[in-house]
Amino acid sequence: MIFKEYDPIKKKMFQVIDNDGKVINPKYMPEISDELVLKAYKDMLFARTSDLMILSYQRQGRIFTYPPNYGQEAISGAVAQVMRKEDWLVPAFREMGAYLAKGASLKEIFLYFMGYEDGVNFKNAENFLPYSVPIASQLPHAVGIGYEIKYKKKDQIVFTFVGDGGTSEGDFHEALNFAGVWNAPVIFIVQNNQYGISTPFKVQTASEGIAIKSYAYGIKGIQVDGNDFFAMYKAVKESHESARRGEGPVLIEAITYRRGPHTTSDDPTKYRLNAEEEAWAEKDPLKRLKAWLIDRELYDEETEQKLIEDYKKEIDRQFIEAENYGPVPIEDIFKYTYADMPEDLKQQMVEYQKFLQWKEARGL
Amino acid sequence: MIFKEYDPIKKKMFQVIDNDGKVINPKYMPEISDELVLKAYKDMLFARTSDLMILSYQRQGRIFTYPPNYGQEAISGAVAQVMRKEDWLVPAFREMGAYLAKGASLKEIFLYFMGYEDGVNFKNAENFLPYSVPIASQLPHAVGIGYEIKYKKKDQIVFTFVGDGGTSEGDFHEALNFAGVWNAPVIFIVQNNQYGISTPFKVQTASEGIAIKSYAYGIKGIQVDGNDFFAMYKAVKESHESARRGEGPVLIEAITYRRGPHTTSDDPTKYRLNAEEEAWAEKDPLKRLKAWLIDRELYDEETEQKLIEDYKKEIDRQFIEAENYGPVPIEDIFKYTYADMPEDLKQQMVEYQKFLQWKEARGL
Amino acid sequence: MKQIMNMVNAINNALDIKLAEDDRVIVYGEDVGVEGGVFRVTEGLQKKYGAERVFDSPLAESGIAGTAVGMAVAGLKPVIEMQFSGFANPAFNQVVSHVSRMRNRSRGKYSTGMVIRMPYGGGINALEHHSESLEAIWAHIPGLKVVIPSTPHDAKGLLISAIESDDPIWFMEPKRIYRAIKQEVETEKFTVPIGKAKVIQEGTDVTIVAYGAMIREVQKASVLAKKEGISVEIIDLRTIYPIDKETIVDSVKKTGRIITVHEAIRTFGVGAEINASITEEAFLYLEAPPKRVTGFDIIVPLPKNEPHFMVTPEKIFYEIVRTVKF
Amino acid sequence: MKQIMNMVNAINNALDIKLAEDDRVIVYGEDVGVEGGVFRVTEGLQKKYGAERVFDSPLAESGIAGTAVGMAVAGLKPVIEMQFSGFANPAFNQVVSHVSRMRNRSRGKYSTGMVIRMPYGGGINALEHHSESLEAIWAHIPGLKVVIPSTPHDAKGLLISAIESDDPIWFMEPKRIYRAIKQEVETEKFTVPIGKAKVIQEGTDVTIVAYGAMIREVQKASVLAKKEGISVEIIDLRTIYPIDKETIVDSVKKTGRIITVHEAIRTFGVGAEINASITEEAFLYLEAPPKRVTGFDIIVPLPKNEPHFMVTPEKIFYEIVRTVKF
Ligand SMILES: Cc1ncc(C[n+]2csc(CCOP(=O)(O)OP(=O)(O)O)c2C)c(N)n1
Ligand SMILES: Cc1ncc(C[n+]2csc(CCOP(=O)(O)OP(=O)(O)O)c2C)c(N)n1
Ligand SMILES: [Mg+2]
Ligand SMILES: [Mg+2]
Repeated sequence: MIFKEYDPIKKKMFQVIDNDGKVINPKYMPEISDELVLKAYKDMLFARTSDLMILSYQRQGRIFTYPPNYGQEAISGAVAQVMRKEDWLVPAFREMGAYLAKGASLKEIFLYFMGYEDGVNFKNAENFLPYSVPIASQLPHAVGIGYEIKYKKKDQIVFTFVGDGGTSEGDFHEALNFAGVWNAPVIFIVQNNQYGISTPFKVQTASEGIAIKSYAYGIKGIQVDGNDFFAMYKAVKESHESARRGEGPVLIEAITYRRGPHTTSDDPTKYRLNAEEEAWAEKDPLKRLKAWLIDRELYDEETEQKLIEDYKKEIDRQFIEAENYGPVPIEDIFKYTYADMPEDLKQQMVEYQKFLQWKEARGL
Repeated sequence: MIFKEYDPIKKKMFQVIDNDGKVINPKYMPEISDELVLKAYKDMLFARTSDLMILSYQRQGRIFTYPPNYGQEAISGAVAQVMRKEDWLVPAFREMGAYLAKGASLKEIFLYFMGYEDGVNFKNAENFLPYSVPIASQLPHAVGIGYEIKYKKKDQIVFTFVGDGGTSEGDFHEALNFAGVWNAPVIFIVQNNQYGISTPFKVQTASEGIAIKSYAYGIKGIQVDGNDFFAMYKAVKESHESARRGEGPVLIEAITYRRGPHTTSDDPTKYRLNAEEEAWAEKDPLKRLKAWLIDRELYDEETEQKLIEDYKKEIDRQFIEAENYGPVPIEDIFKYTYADMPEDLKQQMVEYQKFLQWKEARGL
Repeated sequence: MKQIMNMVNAINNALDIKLAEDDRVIVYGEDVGVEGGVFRVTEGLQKKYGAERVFDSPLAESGIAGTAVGMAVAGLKPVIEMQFSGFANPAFNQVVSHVSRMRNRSRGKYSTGMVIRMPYGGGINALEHHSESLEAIWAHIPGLKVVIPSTPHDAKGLLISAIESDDPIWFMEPKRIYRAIKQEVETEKFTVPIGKAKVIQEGTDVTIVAYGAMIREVQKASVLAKKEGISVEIIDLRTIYPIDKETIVDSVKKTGRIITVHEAIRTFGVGAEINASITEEAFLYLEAPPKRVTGFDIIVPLPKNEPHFMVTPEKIFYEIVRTVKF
Repeated sequence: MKQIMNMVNAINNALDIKLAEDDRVIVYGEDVGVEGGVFRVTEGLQKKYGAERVFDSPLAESGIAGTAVGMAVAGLKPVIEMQFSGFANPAFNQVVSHVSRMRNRSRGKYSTGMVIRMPYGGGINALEHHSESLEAIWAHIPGLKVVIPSTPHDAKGLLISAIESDDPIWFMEPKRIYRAIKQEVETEKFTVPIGKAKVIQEGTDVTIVAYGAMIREVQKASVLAKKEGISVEIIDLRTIYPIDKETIVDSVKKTGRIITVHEAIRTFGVGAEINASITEEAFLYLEAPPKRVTGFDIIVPLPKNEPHFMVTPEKIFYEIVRTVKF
């Protein structure tokens, strides 16, 4: 239904609540229990609190480069409430809420950004690929999984993420095009956060947004206010149902803003203005959903402070667990390169052990 | 004007004449002199006659793999009448009429397909790149040239070609996207001849044709009957003017049909039906334009037979010239790899000469 | 039962066997379905196994390789075709960044066991980009194994091993001998192990390591050498990575001399690695410097001048003589 | 006039000089404009030369390289940046099929003189794909030259040579020493020739060939060796292709031993080519097998385990001892 009314050709962004949390589009207010909304808000708050904590760990030199989600939490927050255990998640790297929903632990997330491969071998998360760093290259994987789902006639859907910058890559095109031809059950979520590192969206493409690109692939597309939890939830939910009905892929463009730096090594003041950041602060997804909750008397400041305190403790606990993970065996750097390890590589491992002994013996 | 009326979203193909050469869209009949139409027809006839001759040379083993243009001649035929000496041509490999218009000789074309690199060092053709074999990879080159044109404020336009299959490649996407962002004066002509080798168009994409993909890049697009010379001429002419006015790139989808094999090594009966081929024969571009010419008493069968005879002689003359091109110096295989040839490579050349002497001395 | 097969038949037969016995096997690529591939390698398979398992893809190599990553991760066994090795280039990022790394990245949780097969090499009067031999590049990518058969028998046995491997296999088919060599091949299933070279001719004076279409040229060169009283040992490498160094070292310890032969360009080619590692391991046995007979460091010429580029029996013989007389 | 510069300053200075003197020079890539690059190498250049000459591109490496082909053919001098060498992979097809071949294809009519620069290598605690060293792959492509500086001075001189070259130059910057090495560098224009190695330390017992960030490690290893009475000759390769064999051969004729050191993985790496070709040319001078100290044949580990992968002075010293005692 929303796909017709919000056909990208009409250049209308799908919104349900305004910046103050007032419902401005009641017709499309999703049917969702108060409990679920509250849970979603808490998920988003947890993600945000984690992000803030990580920034401070990073400043203390306790974790390496990390890409914060700050300002974009409603997108993963919405996916988190729709995605099922059996669905696949093919991530980029800025969707913490979705990872947690899929079963990743915060500790694992920390481990990865502390420099442990173990951090993406998510122990309790099925059907969840590791983060993908080469921009947009994960999208064809999602389509291949979609093919398998159709071939094996399974009731599964693939969620995959990419940024606005990522839509410029050839792999974005090839993935969406294959998905269209194969009618694969894949939901492509573009987090259009207005920047690819320092590069503003207008440098990425001359098209009117990303949703319209669905026309190039003959698939459904919709532009959504990515900072509006209800709109995102509704769009993801309908996409999920549509894909389950066999109606093929959907391209969701979630309009949002990366309120923080690109990663912990980035300094946005180099390339954007305060005024812009402040304008987007008005549209902050947590702020808006919180206003809605408070308005309905489901939530208050006091609860929030309490939650944040609890979250901080929990986050710190997991962080310290990760910090104490300890060394992994040297074999680990060798043994996952191949299923069937070549002789040569075994030899290199043995040689390295010999060298280490020699080094120790020499006191070097 | 046509770009508005034939906005791809409307799913209307731009046509001027019908299958019998009758003008069905007088409003958009281009202003073009009878002489120019006649010249265009002759260009197309020359290209077709060459193609047919090449097929027979190929059967005689006198030339290697060659991709015929049979059935697609109106597209290059139209470009040929609009493209200026100063404009650039960035080809794929199935646009003979455009090559000849740019100043390539048939002899050079033959040389290439006889296996001489010299065949793409077109002596009398400025601003014309060699054929590009890796599908769609030439498109970004056109955009880079477009950038230079803008940067140097020149009055030039770039014509570039690709097939329907080529639109699936990532480079198609990246090129059109860059062109949109840079507002580069590039005319992208997609020869949608319904097949990429044996693969039918519906396997390439689920979109409604190719022209609609212009929406993904915020550029002008139009779907044209590629077998209708007048429609193609009008579309190319307006695109050229639009690009010269600084209005940026245009995507022209020319609907056509590859009436012959993919290349001389291909056998289309493996993958398509006679009935389909016959239906497209009705829409043949030469047949249609000829009907128009005959109707206006500008042309007749007798003239045609006479022309074909003359063309055949000319073609054969050039073919034999190419056949007698003779060997090129061995140095040629070495000397163009680098502007500044590495010592090592010089050494390899010297060694090879030594080997050849040894071989001769040994009578091997 | 045995049957006369060329390499095209043998590969088709291997695919047929695996498609029949394992429903996870999926074959796709440009024109592999209805047409059965531009070299007819997959002919008849779509008819037999349906368009869900054997089919044409859009013309996009990165997409082909990238979707195969997804299929493999989800549990299928994609066997994809790159129409020519020169057109595998657009898939480079997918292969380097994902095909070869997913197992390592996920600490073994996800595997990308798949086969990427393609015709490669020169000598067939082809257009530009249709004649390259880029095996050294793919062999330099950790996580990938690279296989090149030289006979119908090996092509079948190696391809079956490749499909059954949990590692991604880059499977290069020397198209120049697609139909040129015929051989009796077992029609039942059999495998040839990946990572094992084969001494295909014993000799005492010099070891020649080669693979693919070069084997035939080396055999001809060894006939020329024999007339001069030079005895050549020939090793068919069969797997480019991992290299079966043991077999080569054993041979060189016997002959004291080694020449590596490949059609690919010389510098940073396979010959460099073979010769360097054999020198490391058999230094004291070497009676002459390890040599290479290879293509020049240039772009493969178009057909008129391609013969200059190609490695011929005479070129190999020339180097044999020089090495033995060193 | 001289000024203290690190490699980032030196490269910026080289770009500045060429932008100022040649209006055909165009600098672009991801985030190189407003931000001045993620490593700040192009900082200040957009302000100075305008957004038509120094600018951000869409996030698409094939498009960046492919448009540069067009610019070069039309007469410009593009100097493009790949944000990290691991992200040059999507440009592979453009580089192999066009950047390196347009001159040959057009028989010299069109040239694609351009510079493709990028940070590369490990040791900076980076995410996956940010630490690779793929120079051997690019060096195997006919038509391309590959340059790797090891000092601010060389980076500046080589980059200016690269921009002035009519050949396309793959310019790899060892990011680990972007700011770690400071040096007095002439602020005026000067060049360092492409294709020439440099003996940066004379010695008698063993020749070590290295480049980029490894030079520093080799120097440290040579100090350890010196304590044991081993005299090391160090050659900074500077250009990976074409290799300056003459300089290396001359050195090996003197020392009788060679070790090639690189951070990249071993198999089919640069060390294979160096050692193989030196063995060909200086066989009778060799007193020990040419050896390699390199990364393992694995995917570069994430930061926690990356130190195991990295080539250290101790690893080099270990091999020096073994080689000298052979
Ligand atoms: C192929 C590739 N090129 C370049 C990079 C370096 N890089 C990392 S993130 C990034 C920007 C991504 O922008 P976008 O897709 O909008 O996602 P966002 O970071 O805004 O979430 C770039 C250029 C990369 N990781 N992969
Ligand atoms: C990158 C790449 N992949 C595959 C090929 C092999 N190939 C040559 S032509 C062709 C089909 C091209 O189809 P289309 O783009 O529709 O052009 P047409 O041949 O119909 O003019 C293919 C797959 C190639 N040349 N380049
Ligand atoms: Mg972004
Ligand atoms: Mg076509």
